[in-house]
Amino acid sequence: MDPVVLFFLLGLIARIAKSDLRLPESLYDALAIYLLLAIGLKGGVQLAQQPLATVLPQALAAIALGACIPLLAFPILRLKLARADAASIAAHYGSVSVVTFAVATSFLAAQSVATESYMPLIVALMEAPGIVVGIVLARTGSAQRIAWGALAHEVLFGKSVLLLLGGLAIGALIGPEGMEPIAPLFTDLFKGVLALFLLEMGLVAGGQIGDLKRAGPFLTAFGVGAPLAFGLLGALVGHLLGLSVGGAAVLAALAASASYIAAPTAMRIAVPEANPALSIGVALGVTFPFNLFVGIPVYLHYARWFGGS
Amino acid sequence: MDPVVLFFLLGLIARIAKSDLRLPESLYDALAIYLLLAIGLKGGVQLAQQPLATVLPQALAAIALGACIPLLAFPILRLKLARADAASIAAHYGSVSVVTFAVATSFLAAQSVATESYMPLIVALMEAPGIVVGIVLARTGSAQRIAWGALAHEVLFGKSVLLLLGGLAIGALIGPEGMEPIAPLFTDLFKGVLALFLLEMGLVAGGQIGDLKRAGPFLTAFGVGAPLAFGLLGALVGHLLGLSVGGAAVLAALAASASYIAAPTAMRIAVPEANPALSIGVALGVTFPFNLFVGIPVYLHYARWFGGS
Amino acid sequence: MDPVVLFFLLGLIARIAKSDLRLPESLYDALAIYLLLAIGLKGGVQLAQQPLATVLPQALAAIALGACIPLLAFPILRLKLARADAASIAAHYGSVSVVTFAVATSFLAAQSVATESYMPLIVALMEAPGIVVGIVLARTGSAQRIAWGALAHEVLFGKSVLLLLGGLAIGALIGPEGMEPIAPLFTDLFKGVLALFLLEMGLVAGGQIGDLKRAGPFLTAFGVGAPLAFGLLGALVGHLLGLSVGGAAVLAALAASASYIAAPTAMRIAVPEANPALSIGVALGVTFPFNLFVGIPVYLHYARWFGGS
Amino acid sequence: MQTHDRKMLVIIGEAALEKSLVRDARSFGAHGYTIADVRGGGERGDREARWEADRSIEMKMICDAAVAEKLAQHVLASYAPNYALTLFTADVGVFRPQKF
Amino acid sequence: MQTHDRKMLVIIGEAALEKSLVRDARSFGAHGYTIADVRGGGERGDREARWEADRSIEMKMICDAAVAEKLAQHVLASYAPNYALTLFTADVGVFRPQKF
Amino acid sequence: MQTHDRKMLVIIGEAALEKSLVRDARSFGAHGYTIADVRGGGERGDREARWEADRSIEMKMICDAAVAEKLAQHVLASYAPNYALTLFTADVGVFRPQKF
Ligand SMILES: Nc1ncnc2c1ncn2[C@@H]1O[C@H](COP(=O)(O)O)[C@@H](O)[C@H]1O
Ligand SMILES: Nc1ncnc2c1ncn2[C@@H]1O[C@H](COP(=O)(O)O)[C@@H](O)[C@H]1O
Ligand SMILES: Nc1ncnc2c1ncn2[C@@H]1O[C@H](COP(=O)(O)O)[C@@H](O)[C@H]1O
Ligand code: NA
Ligand code: NA
Ligand code: NA
Repeated sequence: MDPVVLFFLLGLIARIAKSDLRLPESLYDALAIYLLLAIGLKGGVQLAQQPLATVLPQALAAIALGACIPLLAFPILRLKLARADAASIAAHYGSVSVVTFAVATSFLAAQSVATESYMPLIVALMEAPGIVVGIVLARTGSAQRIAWGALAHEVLFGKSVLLLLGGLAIGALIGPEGMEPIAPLFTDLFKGVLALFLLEMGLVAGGQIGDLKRAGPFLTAFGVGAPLAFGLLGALVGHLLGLSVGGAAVLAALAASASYIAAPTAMRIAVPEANPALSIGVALGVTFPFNLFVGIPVYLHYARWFGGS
Repeated sequence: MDPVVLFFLLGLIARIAKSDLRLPESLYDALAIYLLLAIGLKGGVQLAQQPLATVLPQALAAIALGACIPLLAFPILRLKLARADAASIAAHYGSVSVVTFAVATSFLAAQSVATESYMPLIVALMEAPGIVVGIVLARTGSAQRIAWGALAHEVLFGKSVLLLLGGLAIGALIGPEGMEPIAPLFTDLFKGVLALFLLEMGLVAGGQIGDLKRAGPFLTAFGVGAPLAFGLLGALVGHLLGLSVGGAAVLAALAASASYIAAPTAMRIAVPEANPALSIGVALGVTFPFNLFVGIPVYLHYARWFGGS
Repeated sequence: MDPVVLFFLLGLIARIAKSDLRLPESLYDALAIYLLLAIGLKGGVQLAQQPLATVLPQALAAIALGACIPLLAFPILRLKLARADAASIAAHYGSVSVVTFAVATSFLAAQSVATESYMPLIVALMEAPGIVVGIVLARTGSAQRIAWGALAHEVLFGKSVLLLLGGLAIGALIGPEGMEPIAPLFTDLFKGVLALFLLEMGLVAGGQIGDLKRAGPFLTAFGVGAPLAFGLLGALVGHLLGLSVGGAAVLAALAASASYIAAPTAMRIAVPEANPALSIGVALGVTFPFNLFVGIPVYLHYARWFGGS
Repeated sequence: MQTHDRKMLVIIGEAALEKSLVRDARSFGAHGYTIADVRGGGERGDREARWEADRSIEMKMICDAAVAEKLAQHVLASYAPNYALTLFTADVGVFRPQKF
Repeated sequence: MQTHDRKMLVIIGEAALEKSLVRDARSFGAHGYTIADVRGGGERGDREARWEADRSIEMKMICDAAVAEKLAQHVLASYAPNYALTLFTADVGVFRPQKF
Repeated sequence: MQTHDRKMLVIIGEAALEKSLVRDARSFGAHGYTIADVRGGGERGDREARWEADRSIEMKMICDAAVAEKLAQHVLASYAPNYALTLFTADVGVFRPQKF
């Protein structure tokens, strides 16, 4: 477990104890923008040193993985939930959590497990496909049409994809020397900012507990079972793609994670009849902390297991 | 005098000159959260290397000191002020100013005067007792009852105590190695952020001058005399506890300082009939700058004097 | 071209593509405050090591240059624009863009071209004269009187002048050793923060495109021609003052730049009948990006040309 | 100085609706709108504005009674079933009748 | 579409009151509330929202006249003597009468 | 509890006007004012509050009808020709008539 995870715990305790601690809204936004940009930049600098074509198979596989996960999640969720809710939750799990990615990467670094340099690109690519599939699932067999144009725009120019891809492009263009003068902000501070953001995530997650109780045990169980299952799938795909043990573990963590930046915004507009308290409650109230405290080490086990080491 | 104090002066000048310089509200909040957390973390890392039980006597003495100060201040303030106002001001002086602590610590470091590693714990412990005593003083002999439950909650889970104690706990758990990756944010930037926060404090303090004029010479004199007297008491207590010269100087500065984060919030709710312009005016408009510019070096003299060096 | 300029491009693309990326208002304010203060501090530390009197001729010349530029710009702008609009735009070009200064400085540093240490003082001095002249131009031959008192206050205690001069003064007082503990914030992070601010400037500039289209080709041409011409003048003045090639290039960039912090605020109050969409559109939508991408290297050429190297 | 009667339609709801509401306001003929960031609570629970999904806005439009009525009807039909939303109208007086 | 008459009670006051006012609103039967951060000035001087002690909020509740009246009375009695506070009511029209 | 009729004058406009509007409100006899940061759009285009020049405020004053009228007249004459600006009045009821 990474030390930064303790900040999440502090936030969670503060919220549950009804402390008056509250991070300013604009700080939340600023930290999120920083993290997305910094992850992109770091990945871009590394991508610059590598022919892009070699990454193509992994890129396509990641997109396919993100698109498949909702298809797997949906029928299970339909056992208990309305179509819109099942589709919306499935979309959250198809997309990825950038903070989970950051914590996983830093956990692996602390364990001296190397990962492929292009993983931030994979994050950017896995943001959207799950969301698109989730929306299609919600609308299948319904009279409502999908606004494909608006959806494509949202997917390509939504804040998180834009910052990740923008950071990647800038990082690739400026390379390691260009990165140097901005590294004190975007590299050295990264871990500390991640800690602060996890404090805020704890405060937010603590507010989901009530919704979660109303949602009942089925959804809570899903919030634990889904990451374990999708993490296994992610590790397997990573192994089949020939990723290193570290890379497979990261892909597992991505598959196991549920989005709470891009997906909630997109689903609220595209599938308004889905109850956001359910999807956000399980993604942020169960799966996110589960991944932080339990999941990430498990995914490394998965990867080692497939990797035969 | 520490260079960062010049930032306070700049803010003060800007406000008095009616400049349009204004730091965003959320920046004020963000900087305050950062400072509290960073102070806690630093203290926690150092605490980790020391058996907690050895600190117990100092901890209890600090709590007692914080509780005594309002009892000393109250009768003097009563000479001219209504009960509620006297009690509220007494509470502000019983509690502590975290920024005064930070400036004192950095002043001592610049003078190469060592201080005990557990002083941040002392800060956290001294936040609340003075406030509780102040509220009791306000309500003694009055029909209004004290909401002890709400008060206890406020004291334990108020923003500043929570962040200080939370930081301490995290620091103690992660230790020096765990601190390393987040040190660029929480250690290296500390002094610069303190400078920015002092700029903001100058802007705020400059706005208190009008209130202060209305409050008259008695309160202004109190704002200078109280820190000198309580600082002496703090240095004496520190000496009797066997603290180093640096530690006694810090305890003196804490005793001499008046709270403007925790106390104003708490008193506004618990003793609403007290006029906040009086307590904030004297704490922020007189005692805070007095400590920055004059008091802190004096408290080091006190400590040296008792320490016999 | 400096790598940080790519962040401007990213912001511009995001805005033009109608991305939902939006930096919080208070982040914009915080970054601007930081940049002004950091530039002032850096300059002040360097000024401390140099007798102030030796800078006097350059200081006076910079003030004169700032005051002359609107007089040159005004008759050209009057060809097509109303008096108030022409005067307001002239004022923007008479004043300076602090971010253009920062990018120019960092470009020169990357090219290993040395600049005079007192250039930040020149920036502070060149903020206001052009604005004052612009206001006088707007009011000449009009019944409306100029509120000289309010104007002087605005000029001396306006946010940007106050932070630049305040930073300079603090930097000069604390010197290199005093700067050391706050350098991780104010020096090391500078380039990264500049990159973030450029991202925000790109988002803002992208919003000016519509206004610009309405303004027509005359103003767009002015936005390119003016910096080229005033940059030449600046380089010449720098050469005549005996500045180094780097110093002359910076003075050229300052002359060529148009203010978008101090000037818009001042003109909105002092010359309300001027349409801010025109002045901000051309300053931020044309000249600012032109300087970033094309102008700054050109001004170095100018300076080299005059310098005979 | 005489004032002219107009309606002010106020919509309080999830921040996610901002873009759509502005589009609707324009297409139904409102000449302008003003938006503030707010927090609050109602039937659908508390919205404390701590993060994106939790933010609310208050939008007000001054317009003639017919526009207010049609816009309100559209908003009620389109968004009220699925979004946290409050709508009300008030009578206001304006000084420049052609502007609203 | 018909609107139904309700009262809007607006309370402008120190941010320190937020928790108490929300609690009071609920206990007096308001079905919801909306809060915005504001700054201002009045009898008790200027409140510029520069830092914690200096912040103000504006809270509005739409409710029936009886609830508004009782809540206003309580707020006036409990807080007006000691806090910077402004209270007023306005007539508003709502579309879903059961909601307020 | 009885309420007393007053006027609320609301001014929505460019943030650059804040200082002047506060000064005017005082000199025309308003006993107080409240300001919120807003964004919006109207005749003079959209004002999205992304940076300084793009910010708007909403200022409200509760006062008697005569003060509201004179203040409105002054604001319309002084600022409306050159600034993005919206003005309106509404009837409100206050509980402490001497305060407004
Ligand atoms: N009675 C009310 N008075 C004022 N604001 C309300 C009221 N009811 C709801 N709201 C606001 O409207 C939002 C959505 O309301 P609801 O759909 O009832 O959850 C809430 O978050 C509040 O900001
Ligand atoms: N006449 C008024 N019109 C609008 N807002 C007011 C008025 N008087 C007071 N306020 C607001 O109410 C707060 C408290 O008022 P007071 O108790 O008079 O200081 C002020 O800070 C203003 O935000
Ligand atoms: N009809 C309207 N309803 C509500 N707010 C408006 C309206 N018209 C204008 N506004 C606000 O007033 C500001 C200035 O309006 P304008 O001068 O028409 O551009 C806008 O930015 C809006 O915030
Ligand atoms: Na996933
Ligand atoms: Na004290
Ligand atoms: Na210029």
